[in-house]
Amino acid sequence: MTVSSSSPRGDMLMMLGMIVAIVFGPIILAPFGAGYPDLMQKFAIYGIFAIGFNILFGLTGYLSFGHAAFLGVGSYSAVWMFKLLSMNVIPALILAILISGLFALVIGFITLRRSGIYFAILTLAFAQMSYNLAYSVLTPITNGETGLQLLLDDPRILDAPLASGDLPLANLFGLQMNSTYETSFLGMTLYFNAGYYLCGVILLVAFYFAMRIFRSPLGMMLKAIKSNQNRLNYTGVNTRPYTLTAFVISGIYAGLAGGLLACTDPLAGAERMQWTASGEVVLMTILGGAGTLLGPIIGAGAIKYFENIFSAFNESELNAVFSFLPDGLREAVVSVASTFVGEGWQLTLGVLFMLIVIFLPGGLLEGVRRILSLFNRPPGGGMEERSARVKSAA
Amino acid sequence: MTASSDVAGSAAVDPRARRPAGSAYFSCKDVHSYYGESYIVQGVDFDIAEGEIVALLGRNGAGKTSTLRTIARTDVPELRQGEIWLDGRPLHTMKAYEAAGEGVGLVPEDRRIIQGLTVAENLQLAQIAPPVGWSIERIYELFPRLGERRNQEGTTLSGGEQQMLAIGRTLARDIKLLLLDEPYEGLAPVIVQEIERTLEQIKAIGITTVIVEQNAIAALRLADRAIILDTGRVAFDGTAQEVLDNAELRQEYLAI
Amino acid sequence: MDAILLQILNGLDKSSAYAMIALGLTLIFGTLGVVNFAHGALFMLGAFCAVTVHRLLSLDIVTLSATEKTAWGTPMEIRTPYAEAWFGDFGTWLIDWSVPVSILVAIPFMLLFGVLMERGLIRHFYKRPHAEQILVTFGLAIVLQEIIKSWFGANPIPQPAPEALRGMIDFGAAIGLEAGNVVYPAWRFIYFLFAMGVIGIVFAFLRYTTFGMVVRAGMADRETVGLLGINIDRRFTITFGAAAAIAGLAGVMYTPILSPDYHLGMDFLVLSFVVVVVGGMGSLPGAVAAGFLLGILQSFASMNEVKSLLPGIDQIIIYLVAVVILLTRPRGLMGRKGVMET
Amino acid sequence: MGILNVSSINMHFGGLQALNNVNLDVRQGTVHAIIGPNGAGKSTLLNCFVGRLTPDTGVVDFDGISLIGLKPHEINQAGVSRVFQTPEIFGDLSLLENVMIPAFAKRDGSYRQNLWAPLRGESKIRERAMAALADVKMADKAGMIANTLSRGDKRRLELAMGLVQEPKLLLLDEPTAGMARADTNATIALLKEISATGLTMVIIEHDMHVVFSLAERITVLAQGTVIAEDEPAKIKGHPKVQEAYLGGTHS
Amino acid sequence: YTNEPKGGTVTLGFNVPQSGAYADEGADELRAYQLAVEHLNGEGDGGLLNTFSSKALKGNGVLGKKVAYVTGDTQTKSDAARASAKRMIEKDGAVMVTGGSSSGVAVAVQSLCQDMGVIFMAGLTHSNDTTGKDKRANGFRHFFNAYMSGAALAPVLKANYGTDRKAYHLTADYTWGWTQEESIAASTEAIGWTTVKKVRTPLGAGDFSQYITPVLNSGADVLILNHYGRDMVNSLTQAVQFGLRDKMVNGKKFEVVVPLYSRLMAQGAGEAVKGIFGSTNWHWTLQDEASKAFVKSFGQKYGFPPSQAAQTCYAQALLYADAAERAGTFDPCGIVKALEGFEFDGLGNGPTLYRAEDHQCFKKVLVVKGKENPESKFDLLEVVDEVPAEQVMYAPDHPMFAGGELGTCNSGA
Ligand SMILES: Nc1ncnc2c1ncn2[C@@H]1O[C@H](COP(=O)(O)OP(=O)(O)OP(=O)(O)O)[C@@H](O)[C@H]1O
Ligand SMILES: Nc1ncnc2c1ncn2[C@@H]1O[C@H](COP(=O)(O)OP(=O)(O)OP(=O)(O)O)[C@@H](O)[C@H]1O
Ligand SMILES: [Mg+2]
Ligand SMILES: [Mg+2]
Repeated sequence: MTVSSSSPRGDMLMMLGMIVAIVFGPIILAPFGAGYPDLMQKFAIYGIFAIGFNILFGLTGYLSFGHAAFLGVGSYSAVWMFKLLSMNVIPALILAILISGLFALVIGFITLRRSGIYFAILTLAFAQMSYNLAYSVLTPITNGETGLQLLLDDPRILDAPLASGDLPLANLFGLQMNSTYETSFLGMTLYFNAGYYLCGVILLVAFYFAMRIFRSPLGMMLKAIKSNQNRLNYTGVNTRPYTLTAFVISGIYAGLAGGLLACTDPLAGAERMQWTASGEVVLMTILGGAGTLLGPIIGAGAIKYFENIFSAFNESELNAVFSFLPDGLREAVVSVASTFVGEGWQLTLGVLFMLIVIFLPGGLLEGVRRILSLFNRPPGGGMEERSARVKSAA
Repeated sequence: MTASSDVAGSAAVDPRARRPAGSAYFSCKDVHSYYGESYIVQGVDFDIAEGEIVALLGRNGAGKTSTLRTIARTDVPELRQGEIWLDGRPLHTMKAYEAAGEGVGLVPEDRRIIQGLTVAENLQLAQIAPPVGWSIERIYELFPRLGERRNQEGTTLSGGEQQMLAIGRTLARDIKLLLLDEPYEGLAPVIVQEIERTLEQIKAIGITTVIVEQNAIAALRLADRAIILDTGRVAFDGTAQEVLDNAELRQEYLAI
Repeated sequence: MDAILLQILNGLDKSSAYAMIALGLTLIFGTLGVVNFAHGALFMLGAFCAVTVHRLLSLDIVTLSATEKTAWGTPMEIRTPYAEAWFGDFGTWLIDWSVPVSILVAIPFMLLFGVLMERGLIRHFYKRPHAEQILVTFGLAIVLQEIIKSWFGANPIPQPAPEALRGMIDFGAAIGLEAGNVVYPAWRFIYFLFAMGVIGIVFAFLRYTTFGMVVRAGMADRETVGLLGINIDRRFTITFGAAAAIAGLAGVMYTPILSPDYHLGMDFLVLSFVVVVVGGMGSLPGAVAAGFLLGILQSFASMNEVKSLLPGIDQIIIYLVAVVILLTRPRGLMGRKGVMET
Repeated sequence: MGILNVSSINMHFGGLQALNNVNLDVRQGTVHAIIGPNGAGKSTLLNCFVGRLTPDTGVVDFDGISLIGLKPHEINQAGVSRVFQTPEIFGDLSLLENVMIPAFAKRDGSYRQNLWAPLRGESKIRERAMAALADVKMADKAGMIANTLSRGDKRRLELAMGLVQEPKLLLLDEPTAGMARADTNATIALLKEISATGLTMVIIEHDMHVVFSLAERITVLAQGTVIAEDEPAKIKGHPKVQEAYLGGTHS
Repeated sequence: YTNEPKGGTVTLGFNVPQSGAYADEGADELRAYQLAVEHLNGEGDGGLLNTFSSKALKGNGVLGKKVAYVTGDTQTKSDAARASAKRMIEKDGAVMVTGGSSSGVAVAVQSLCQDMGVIFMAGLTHSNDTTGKDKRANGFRHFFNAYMSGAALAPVLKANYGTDRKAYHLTADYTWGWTQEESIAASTEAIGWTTVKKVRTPLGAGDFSQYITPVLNSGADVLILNHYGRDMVNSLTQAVQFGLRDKMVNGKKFEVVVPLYSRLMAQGAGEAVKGIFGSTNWHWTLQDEASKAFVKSFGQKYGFPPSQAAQTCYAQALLYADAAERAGTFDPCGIVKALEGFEFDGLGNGPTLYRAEDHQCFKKVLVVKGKENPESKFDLLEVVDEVPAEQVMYAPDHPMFAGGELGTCNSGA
């Protein structure tokens, strides 16, 4: 994506596409079995996380292997805000942003002294330290392995006391995050959930921000850092503030995502900070297409879809799916298929990773592009079909 | 290295004896190559006789480097059509290391000194795979500068010193076809003269050479023949003298 | 004093594992420039070579008991290993020594695996961005580990050391301290010696041949090395195979220390990357030194005296040291300039 | 006193004395050439000006400020731009972006103002970048990715990147190496034109045609030592220079 | 209420670890659940429906509805477990979620079920907190806990190792480890032992040797390993490797104790478990009618005996179904009422009480020892003692369990 290849019209279409995709998310996702609130929320939240990560990695090429630390910090901050102040999500998100931003500033300031693999390992080290400490020594703040949760006797200074025995629910000025309007449509149940729409709106804003950054001089500078940092220095640019900005912005995105995780499900666990979680966002970004605007969202969706939907298949469901086959054949098919779903879902994910990189360098978005180019559509349009196709590819 | 003392007018000994009648010592037959989708070398076609020195000229971006690289069988640009023969051997079926084993030696335009290796190691590296040519000591004799700097990391050499190393590295192999991509670039006039003398020596030994050079006059002084490329095609093929005499040609393609 | 000696000894075996894994990894990562997230999985595969050999050696002849029944009513199975049935005492010895014996299987298997992996997959990724290398090798790691899981289950599978080597060595007594205070399991010491041997062989090979130089050169500039007539692809394949074999050997011999399970590789993966980077990219001695440094420091940090001073230090020490080293020495302990800095 | 004042620079690499008590005085608005054999220390000297290397001893004063110890970007901000001997470009960006980046850096260098405004809105910067590309006759290639340029074209791009900054002092390290003769002539003309606007230039070249067409003063370095400094005409006839550098047959 | 079953089926959510260190345990749990579903729906040999003291279940489903189920992978991570449970509740309409193999996950999913208004029947979770400070009205635990382990083990340890012992604890550094350390230390101190040192080890450390060597010279003569799963396998094997069990300290033979045993893990530790004491919730060699019946139907279906995790999960599924049947509704509040204070027998653990105050089951606890001469790879533990429920009973406000509130049942909507 060079400056010259982006057009205001294309961007507008892309934005419009996002809006349509988010508004009609429940309808689009329902046929894939992904149209229930929790997974839709996760799509949006991890989309935000991945977009943010991509601002650092996709633009500057600095590969952080510790971004999960910011996600975790965001979650903890938000839950603490719920516990101490109010169940309203706004203060929780604000604190998540502030604390994760601060955390990113400090860690970025230190780690950005190095580049390449040295930087990656430094960020990994910080995140692993955070994780290990959160798991054990910092238990008073993090509640260790169990994770920080709401308790009946939390102070919640601003909130009115509740009927005894009821745990409070996260809300936006009274609109509860878990309130869902269910309706039936073509035999599918559609869920219109408040938490999802909150995440969706924030995803939109996050996406818009990211797009502005991509199209701004800042974005160009960041790309130049990736291309030839040395040269940039001799061109009169002090690159540190730029990389630090990118780092902090992406840290804030991660913190915001962490905060939203807490808003939709008020529990913050340490494993959110583990290296595997940092690795996951790296994989999401690359899988979707690093350095592109839409890629990371698609990658996040694909991975979460596998984790939640593929792991849920069990033999009895497979038998139902293949019931049209004759018995002997069905058993054979089911036993083959069952190595790839249910407890084998990670195998499928591994295979998917390999296939994508081997055959679609540039990620899933590249695949979408290729398919679109078959139909010869203008780029940027046809968003619903896009995400739909990715789903069917997944 | 064939230590024959035959010089340029090698017609005296018929070099074609070893090859099927009618085919040249070296020939490019309708060579087309691509960088991905961009079509750069668009049907280059020429022959070179054994021991001949050919100057390959043309504007920036004419495809000189691309042609040399195609001959040396580097991965890019990719040869998609055409044949390249050296001394009866089909280079077009080979990979770069196999072509090098057949005696193709390319001195690349950006020198490509290997990072992390000393001067001496850069030279040693050239002698790992056969055929081995000049001894390393002999190269130090030719370029005393390199001898003095033998334990310095190759990439910290000055631009000119790197050029010497790149040429030296190629001479360390026993080559049949020497491809020089802008060998004078960045060299001080004294050194240019030195390298010119070296090339005269190489010419005297009878190594077939293709030289790409912006300094056309210098190249033509050395060369027997000149080929001018323009947008990936041969625009002129004749003796060096013809180019020097033809002001119009020079003006059009070389601006000299 | 005793305690410190003990912890140094204690750091040795773990350090040896780190060092050997890091050695192979740095060949692939620091030399070939491939971010190999499947390296832990190679270690794990090695360990499962030992498991497989043990299983094969103790393959049973199953006969159904006529009288006894299981708790759920089917006839009880009576099992005798083929090895014992066929070879008698030698068979028993073979089963007992199955871990060292499996080295003979692991070397060719891991070499072959490494070669196939390089030819079939890694080769196409030398020129691709690191990110894509991560994705593909991580995918491969998951696939390998899931395959192992579906064959061997998720539980750890114990692999005892040979009976003769299960004892303890009393180092304290050997240097005149009170007997029984500074002791160390024999097998762990053997592991350390084994690691030194492997490391020594690799170093000698690279030192006294031009192989190392060529591979380094090929990493810096494949094309130019090719222009000098060297078939760099073949050397890369060999290097990769060797790295895989080293990881596999480290895994085989480690099984009596740590019962292998399918997740073993992932546990070592991150640490081995840290070790390699702390050692400095492109430096083999660096990787080995860092392996020992971090392993022994980790041992020390777990001492009660240290832990009571700095709670939780044992859990973060490796990362903390990594941060300190990377901040004070830009390229780790012995890194070369320009390797993986962008 | 000139705009660039360099005195008693010493620099060594290991046992090699790369620069030996070098003094240089470049006057405002002139073109000053540095010539000398390969490995004489010319590029090293330039590296000392732009902060890539720090000399062991010596003073580099530019326009009243000392450059020693400043970071590369600070030196550039002070008005010194450099064109590299081996092209250093932003390989995976377009030519236009390659030139816009130095243009931005010039405008503020500081980081504050570049954050947000859409790039498309930056028409002034874009125009300047296009003009610089046009100066080196590459305007038609503005959308190409820099890595796909031929080598000669990369050098011209380098030149454009230096020019667009409109620096006070432009350091040129072999700007015409590898350029076709026609382009070399065009470059000479271009540099002459720019020099006429009062820009100071230091140029390293091995192409004597270029040197003698442009330079108003020439310093000759050999083995890290200044062996001569004078007007072009005198340098040509200087016996030491003849021997160490030009060789017998030239010009 | 949430997810009231509408058609002819009722959906249960089986949320077990399918990846990660406990995958095998999870697989066994899932087998047990599938067996339970068969039995509830009247397929197979009926299993424990025949021995269960409550006769409400008829093998015709529950409340006339056929039992269907959905499965999910907890990955032994709170986040993943909650996501998986949410899917079951939101998308698949599960009225009850059950399973799991670690306390962190149990607590996390339990509180989720409370918030969303479904019933949670915990699987394998041994931390005091699950029914202690993190107890919830919608959650129930059939499995025993750390306190009970301590209470059951202490007399056996006293009988075998005497009253004058010095214990050294190695403890997995997270909530379950801590509660077990606290419980065991308290109960061993009560029989006169002293606690020399309590050392926390990072979860998943792999090699524990650096924590074991200090034990050698610490003066302790008993090592207590508060580890579970892989950690236990590794720390135990390594303790044996370092010759601890051949050591004589203070004139006594050095001993190792593993308070929480599981057969699956004992398999992983191999030889090392021989002669080592611990406690367990249930073991397949028990000879009561219910246990025999369960082993039989499980063994016939799968070819090997069930683990304690399988048994607890099977029991939980039946208990839930029975409660629904007795309450006449799937409404969580109805179920809670039916389970609170429920006394039953015939599920393999003898007479059992689901205590109303904290939703913890009280039943006998098994003290086991690693078998010296196992007959098969499943026959690794021998039951030394079946400690009656009274002996492991504690007051609901016991300090180790204090701090939380049960709250009130939540039926959603
Ligand atoms: N890696 C590449 N990818 C795409 N196009 C390329 C690449 N390298 C060169 N080209 C294009 O190929 C054409 C020929 O380039 P080549 O380097 O062969 O020219 P040349 O004659 O050697 O020029 P010069 O005198 O400047 O070195 C140019 O138009 C250039 O833009
Ligand atoms: N980093 C370094 N380490 C060691 N020696 C160096 C280093 N950089 C340069 N040199 C040596 O210093 C001397 C001066 O190098 P420099 O690049 O300044 O020469 P130059 O005058 O620019 O030559 P050319 O015209 O060939 O580019 C050379 O001999 C070179 O080998
Ligand atoms: Mg060229
Ligand atoms: Mg120079």
